[in-house]
Amino acid sequence: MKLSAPADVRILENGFSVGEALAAFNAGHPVSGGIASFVGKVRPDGEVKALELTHYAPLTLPGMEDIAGRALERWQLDGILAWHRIGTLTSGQPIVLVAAAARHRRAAFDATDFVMDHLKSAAWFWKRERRGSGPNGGWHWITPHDADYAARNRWDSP
Amino acid sequence: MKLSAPADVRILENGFSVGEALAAFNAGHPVSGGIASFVGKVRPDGEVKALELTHYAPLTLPGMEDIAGRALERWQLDGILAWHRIGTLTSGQPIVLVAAAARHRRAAFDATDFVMDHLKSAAWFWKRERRGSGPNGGWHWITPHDADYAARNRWDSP
Amino acid sequence: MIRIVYLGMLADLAGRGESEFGATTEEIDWADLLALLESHMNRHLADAIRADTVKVALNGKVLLDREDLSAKHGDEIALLPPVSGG
Amino acid sequence: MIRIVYLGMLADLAGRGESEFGATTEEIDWADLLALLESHMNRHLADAIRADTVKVALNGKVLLDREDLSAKHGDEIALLPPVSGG
Repeated sequence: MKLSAPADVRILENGFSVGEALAAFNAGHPVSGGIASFVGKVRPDGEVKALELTHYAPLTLPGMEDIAGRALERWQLDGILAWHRIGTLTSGQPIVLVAAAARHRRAAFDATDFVMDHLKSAAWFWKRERRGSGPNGGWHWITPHDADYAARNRWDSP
Repeated sequence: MKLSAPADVRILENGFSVGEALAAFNAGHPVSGGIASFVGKVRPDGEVKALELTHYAPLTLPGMEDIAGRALERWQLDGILAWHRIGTLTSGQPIVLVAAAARHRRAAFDATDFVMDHLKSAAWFWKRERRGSGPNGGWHWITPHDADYAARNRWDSP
Repeated sequence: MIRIVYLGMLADLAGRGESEFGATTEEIDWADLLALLESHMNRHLADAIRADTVKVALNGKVLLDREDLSAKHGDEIALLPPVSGG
Repeated sequence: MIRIVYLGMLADLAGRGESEFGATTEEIDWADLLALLESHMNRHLADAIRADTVKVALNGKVLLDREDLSAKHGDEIALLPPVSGG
């Protein structure tokens, strides 16, 4: 698998292999002392049958690239990866994968954390979940919690 | 690859595949909302020809298990992985791999960070590097920096 | 024609992902847009869009202040409720 | 016999990874150990071991206070300088 450098940013319409992506990122950064990563998956929930993610093409990929670019500016990174699913997902499937390679561990950790916080509440995705089944079933929109906004805002403090 | 649950702690005498390990950890935790990971590798350095890690068998694995156990007590985790190499390593090879699976992202991140901080300066490993070559070459012992101790100590604050 | 794209829950309220309107005047501003949606779509949609949390993009650029909207024939307006990714 | 294991840089100073000594008395304490190393090994090693940062394990248990050391025939003492993993 060939990744773009220094940032590999993707919106994916289909499922992907976390192991394969991380193996490629790891192999692509042999000189980096540390690689941090995070994968977010659909949690199983008796009530929730599916999760649907939509985006707005003219904004979403440029917005993700901007987030990755800000991470590259803010920390000394060898590379960063930010992948996000769209479409309909079911329990256990990966929604988001972020990885950062750096000389120093703290930079790799913080950059991953930063990108996740921004994808969560400052990237152009909309998420809804299908709860229940049959005539009682329905779609419910998910909005970030206050804690998600707070998590993002902590990066703005000096 | 079969991993132990909830903690898979290993001291490895030979190289290992980061991608394969993370793929197995990911597959082993389908119900976890988030998986954070960190891999530390030997950084290439013109001067450094090799890195050697030694341990003391009666203490090292029990010590790593204790660190993993403290992480499991401190955060709500579905599982944790902590692998550490011993022996002689060369540039680009993985030294350490830590991963944590949790319902919530913050717990996965913090547990990974915690375990790394403790492996760095509170686990029974000794590291030296071979610098230079020929008659001018020699082994040099590496000790943690003050920053490494400070990083570990922040987990003790209330 | 001006294309209006409804994202997230706004698409539910609109009952569709996008609409096209012939611009009745040279340009339409924010007040014109709300009036247009209220008359041609529905009040629930127009009310939801009034919420401060809804942002507006014109031709793929988010407006710093949506009240500065000025759209003409051929433009695309996107109505963006609070996001949630990750 | 008492086995003494030298870890990290202490193995360099000792010129080996471990030594075995016949216990001259019933038990040996911390002062006995230092004297033993100074007479049978070398002063550099004994000095290095005096550093506060060197910890001591007896039969695989790290002593909270190394001055509490009390080792007898069949025991294993490990001398542990500051660690560095990761």
